[in-house]
Amino acid sequence: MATPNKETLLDWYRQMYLIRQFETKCDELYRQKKITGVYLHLYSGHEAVGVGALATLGPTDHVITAYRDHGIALARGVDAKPIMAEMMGKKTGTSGGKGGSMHLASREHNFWGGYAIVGGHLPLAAGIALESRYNGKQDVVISFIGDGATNNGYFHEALNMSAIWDLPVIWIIENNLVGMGTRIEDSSGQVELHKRAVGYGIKDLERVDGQDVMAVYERVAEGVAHARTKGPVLIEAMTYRYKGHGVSDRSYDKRLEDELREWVQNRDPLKIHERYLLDKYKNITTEIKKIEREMDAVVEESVEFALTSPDPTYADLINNVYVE
Amino acid sequence: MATPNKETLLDWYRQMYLIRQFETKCDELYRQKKITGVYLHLYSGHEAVGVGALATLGPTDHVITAYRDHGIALARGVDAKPIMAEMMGKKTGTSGGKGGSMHLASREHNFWGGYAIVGGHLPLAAGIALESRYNGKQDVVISFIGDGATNNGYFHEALNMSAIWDLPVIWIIENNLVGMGTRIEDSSGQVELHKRAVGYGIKDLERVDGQDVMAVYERVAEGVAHARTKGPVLIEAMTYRYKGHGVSDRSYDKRLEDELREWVQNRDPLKIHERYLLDKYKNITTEIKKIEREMDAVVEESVEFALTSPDPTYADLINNVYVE
Amino acid sequence: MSVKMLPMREALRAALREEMLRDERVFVMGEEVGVWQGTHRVTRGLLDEFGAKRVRDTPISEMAIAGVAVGAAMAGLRPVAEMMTINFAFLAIDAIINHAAKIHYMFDGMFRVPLVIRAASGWGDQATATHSHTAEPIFAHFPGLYVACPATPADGKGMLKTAIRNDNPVLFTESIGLYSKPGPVPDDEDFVLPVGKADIKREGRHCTIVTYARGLEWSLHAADELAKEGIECEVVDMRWLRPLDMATVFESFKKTNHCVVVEESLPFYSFGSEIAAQIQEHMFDYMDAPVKRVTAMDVPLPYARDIELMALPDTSKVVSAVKEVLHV
Amino acid sequence: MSVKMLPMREALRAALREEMLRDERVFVMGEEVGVWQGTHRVTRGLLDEFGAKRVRDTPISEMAIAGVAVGAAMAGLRPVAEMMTINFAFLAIDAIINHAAKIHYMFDGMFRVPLVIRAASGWGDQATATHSHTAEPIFAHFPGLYVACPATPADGKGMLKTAIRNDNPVLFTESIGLYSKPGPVPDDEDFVLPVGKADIKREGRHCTIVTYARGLEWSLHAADELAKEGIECEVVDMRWLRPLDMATVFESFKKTNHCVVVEESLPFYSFGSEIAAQIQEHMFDYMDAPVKRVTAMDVPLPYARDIELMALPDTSKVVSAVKEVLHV
Ligand SMILES: Cc1ncc(C[n+]2csc(CCOP(=O)(O)OP(=O)(O)O)c2C)c(N)n1
Ligand SMILES: Cc1ncc(C[n+]2csc(CCOP(=O)(O)OP(=O)(O)O)c2C)c(N)n1
Ligand SMILES: [Mg+2]
Ligand SMILES: [Mg+2]
Repeated sequence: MATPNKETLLDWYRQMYLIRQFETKCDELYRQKKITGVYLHLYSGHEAVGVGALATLGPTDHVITAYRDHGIALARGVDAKPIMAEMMGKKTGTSGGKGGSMHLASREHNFWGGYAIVGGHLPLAAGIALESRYNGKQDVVISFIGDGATNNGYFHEALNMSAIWDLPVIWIIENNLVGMGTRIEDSSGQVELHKRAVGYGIKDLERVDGQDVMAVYERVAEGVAHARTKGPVLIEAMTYRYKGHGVSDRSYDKRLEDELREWVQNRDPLKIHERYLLDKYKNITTEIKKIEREMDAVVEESVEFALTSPDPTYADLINNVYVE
Repeated sequence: MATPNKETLLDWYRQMYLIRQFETKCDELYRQKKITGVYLHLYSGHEAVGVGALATLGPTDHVITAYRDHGIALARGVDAKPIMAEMMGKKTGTSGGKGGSMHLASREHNFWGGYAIVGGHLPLAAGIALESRYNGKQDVVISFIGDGATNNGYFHEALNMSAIWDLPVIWIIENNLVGMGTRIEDSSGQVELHKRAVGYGIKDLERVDGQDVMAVYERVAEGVAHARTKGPVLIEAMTYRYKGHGVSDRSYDKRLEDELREWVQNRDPLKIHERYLLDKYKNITTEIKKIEREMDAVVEESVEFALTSPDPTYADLINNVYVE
Repeated sequence: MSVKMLPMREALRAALREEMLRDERVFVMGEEVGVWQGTHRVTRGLLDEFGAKRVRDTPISEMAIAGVAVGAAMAGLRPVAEMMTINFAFLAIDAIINHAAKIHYMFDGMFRVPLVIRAASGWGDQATATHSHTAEPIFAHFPGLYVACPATPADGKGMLKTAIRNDNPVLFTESIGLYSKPGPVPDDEDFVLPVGKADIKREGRHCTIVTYARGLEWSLHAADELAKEGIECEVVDMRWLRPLDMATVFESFKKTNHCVVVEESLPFYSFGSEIAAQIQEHMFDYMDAPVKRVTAMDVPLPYARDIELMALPDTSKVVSAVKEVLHV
Repeated sequence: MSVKMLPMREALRAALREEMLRDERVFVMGEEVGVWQGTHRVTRGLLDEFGAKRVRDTPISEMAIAGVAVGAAMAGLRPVAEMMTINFAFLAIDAIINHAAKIHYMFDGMFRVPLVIRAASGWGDQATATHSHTAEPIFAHFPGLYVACPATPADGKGMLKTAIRNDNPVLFTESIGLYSKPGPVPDDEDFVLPVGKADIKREGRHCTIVTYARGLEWSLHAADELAKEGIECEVVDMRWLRPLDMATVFESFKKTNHCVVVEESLPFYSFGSEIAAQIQEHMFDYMDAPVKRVTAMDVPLPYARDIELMALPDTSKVVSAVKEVLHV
């Protein structure tokens, strides 16, 4: 595993910054009722997990996740414009406006989507990995999992099946300590979730600091190497959500303001990575600022694109129920 | 934990012998088409697990299991007559002939039943244990689980919930190495099933020789003590089925004749316990033979009772759909 | 008996609270029912009042939520288990139909399962295909279960209390679209409503509209509009999909000889199918026109707001259907 | 085209085998499909012929069986996943209706799910309440899925081949009561039958009997008996519960003006409900009598053989129903 060069390290910063700005903008648009509906789950705070993990993949590898999927789509290189259009339910959205925030995907990026039924995508991940093995390919699948989702039957059945069939899946738990409002101590008899690996005979790659993009990258790269030729691995990335469970469900988090402040101040993935860059490279501030301005523009353009895009029509309502 | 006295040890032999004879008779009756239907799963080979485990319980404790339930009902002290009547679908059966072989139960024995959906009874066990805790009782629940059932979502969710709520359940896996025809190596990524305890933070009481009634008794007693005041435990009892998956599904087992012969000859629970008794007590042969004759008579009476019992009628078909 | 104006969610909460006060065995369990105060705020305040023993937050384990509740009910407690939405109840459908609904029968009366499973149901908020089910007719296919679907806050309170006191398993669905709608609710601890009794929410003589839950609102609005044109609709709120009170429907139909069925759910093998089938079977000689059904469109439901709303039944669709059966 | 007499299970096996030979992407997975040779022996011999890569035994993990198959299908394989019986498919219903059936729509055509889920369905062998479902009408409630329910070995073969070649998810149910019944089967690798096309299995002019799967046998026997009395029934085998070929039913009904629906499943919110509802809605002017339904009795099904059989539809119940609608 080569140590990432400056360009790569800056690119990670770029991705994380883009995600942060994109999510902040979504939040704003929701409050302005330009994004509507009841579900919008922001990735702010989790950026290093998605960016670090996906940095280990090649273009023919695969990614799948739950409904907290904006950051994953962006980190996988999907254009911000159709993503934002999907938030607004536009015809130009990644899913033609029919999937919404929770169901982003891009076939050409092998990003198989966000899924809203907790745990529902885990067997899908195993199935995609099965195709890789079946056809003698070396491609792997990264499947993200919420901490809350690990208590669902899908988790158990999918991980076990990946184990007996030696499927190339890197199972990454994004442990942000909470489901919607239920703390992990109240939802899991085993709070060190990576320890569940032993129940399936899966390689346990333990906990990693999910706020440190470099740490995530290194650990996941180890997992990818194992998965390509051997079988599944389980990694638990410790992270935190900044914007509550979803934009319409924030009230409860007020109680956790201190905890949130602590993470934002001392464990913010962007700050940690920026500090790393500043320590490592002289005079990089200008480059960072430039990237930030570029990404601000990308987000603005995406909003413009989405706002001016057409709505789906009745024809869209009734088509693609079946493949004809 | 007091060492069992002679009377108790003989009683275990009595129970195991009764179960063996009862099952042998069921098999015969099925071939004679006096027991009909497609499902009849015999407990032959497993006797020491059920008898040893249930010996640890008091009358207010609880038991629940899957469809391989005849031996559990008998070990819990349910009269052989209504059990046999249930096999024949008679009105005098434990479930009025409506549940059949897979759905024996006895409310007065706190035997909550056999259940035919694999894994389906596991959350029921946790729920029964919840009532005990809720009402400040000390009663525990023994829940048997097939090895195959441990790969089902119910297992995961129920064990986890028992852990977070410290429910008094002794989870006992009856590992007979196979589901219907699927070997444990092909169904579970972790073949030492007790190791799944760590995934739930449940006390792991490891593997025990399920053919040695004394070993089962001791290990389960340890589990019961833990469960009464603390929380759930997991035990894996290694055992073997003698009569295939069910009476209508025997063909596949032909391939395993050698394995079966090995278990029957060298690890038979009745033989092991008989040898133990013979070693420990002089001149016990007569007592053993007497018990055997008594149990033969119990089985014969049960058949007589069942054969002469009335069938349920149309009134039974339509009643007890709802509590009126 | 005094009456208070309460939104549905508060009427339901009052029922839960009163029954918890009345009977120590009643407890609430489910995802986010406690600390989070309930996803739909129905259980708000209950954790503070009753404590963690009786208001139990669970993991995201629908199979176990339903299954544990079945076991607890068999053992003598009276659980009210919440499925955050009926969409997730699919993960628990085995525990509900194969365990809750069958255990009393399968053991010939030996065990009882006095269990209520509450589930928010319905769509129209861009929740998308997997989160937009109104699948209560599917559950009502299975004998052994009762299925309650209140349309007004008063019915919500009275039916939930009935469900909790009843010794059978009840799937109790709550329309998401109705949670905030206010209505007069009897302030009486013993206000219970009979199991399986439909209710005539408006009398009329030209056409019977058979509906339940959220469909009631569209139906009553349609009846108002039609009344302006001199068409008097009788609106029958079924309230329970099982047992199904067809006697009340037939009584009404004998008078009106015309019927429209209105439901928020999908068209095939659904509520309207059963009502129409029974009317033609038992009321054939009274039929002046075929029964018409107003339902969701037969598509998985999309996110984009405008097209989603096109798929939803509404007042104007009910008005058209009534006019169609009356040939006006 | 030569024809062989084969029992249903062998006709289905021939379809599987031919499609596996034809297309490398087709594979079989499920509980006991391999080493054990299939619980119902449909997959017998396939492991030996095709090896463990293409005949995959799974753990008892219904959620994952369906879900993994969905993922594999999305990625380009063509899985044929077996649910040992439809009873266990309830554990997979989320994966089937929320994932298999919705993914094509939810991502607006980006992904396809060319998946077949086979499930044995039906009852009458004392399998008891939890193991006696014929729940295919419930699955057919949901758009995005096709539901195939063959009644004859030839249809079994042709429809299974169609299902495997089709790019949509198909729930394919196989009546347990039919597995051993023989019938003539075309010995042709390209014998496929169109999706959603009903079939008139017997012509007649007095009464239309609409049925599917195991109901066909009772219906044909009833038609034979009735013919002796001069009553000629037209028997329509729907074959697919989704898409539902009502055009064929209506065509027949226009001729007969009478209809009986026969199904092995439960009465409420079911197959008969939908057929009767559609007939009265679209064929009102042709109706000489109400549509009558012959179904299982509305009870969880018991173990004891005699009372179980009382609950099952049979030929005599169909005969009576036809006479009732014809007023003879
Ligand atoms: C099967 C199912 N049950 C419940 C829900 C409602 N729900 C949506 S998100 C969520 C919490 C998930 O928590 P976690 O897996 O930790 O993911 P996070 O939101 O923290 O990223 C719940 C309970 C659902 N969508 N699906
Ligand atoms: C949910 C479900 N899936 C499949 C089946 C069919 N089935 C009945 S028993 C069985 C094997 C169970 O094996 P195990 O748990 O090891 O118990 P054993 O028979 O060995 O005692 C299977 C697959 C079922 N009854 N329920
Ligand atoms: Mg979380
Ligand atoms: Mg086993």
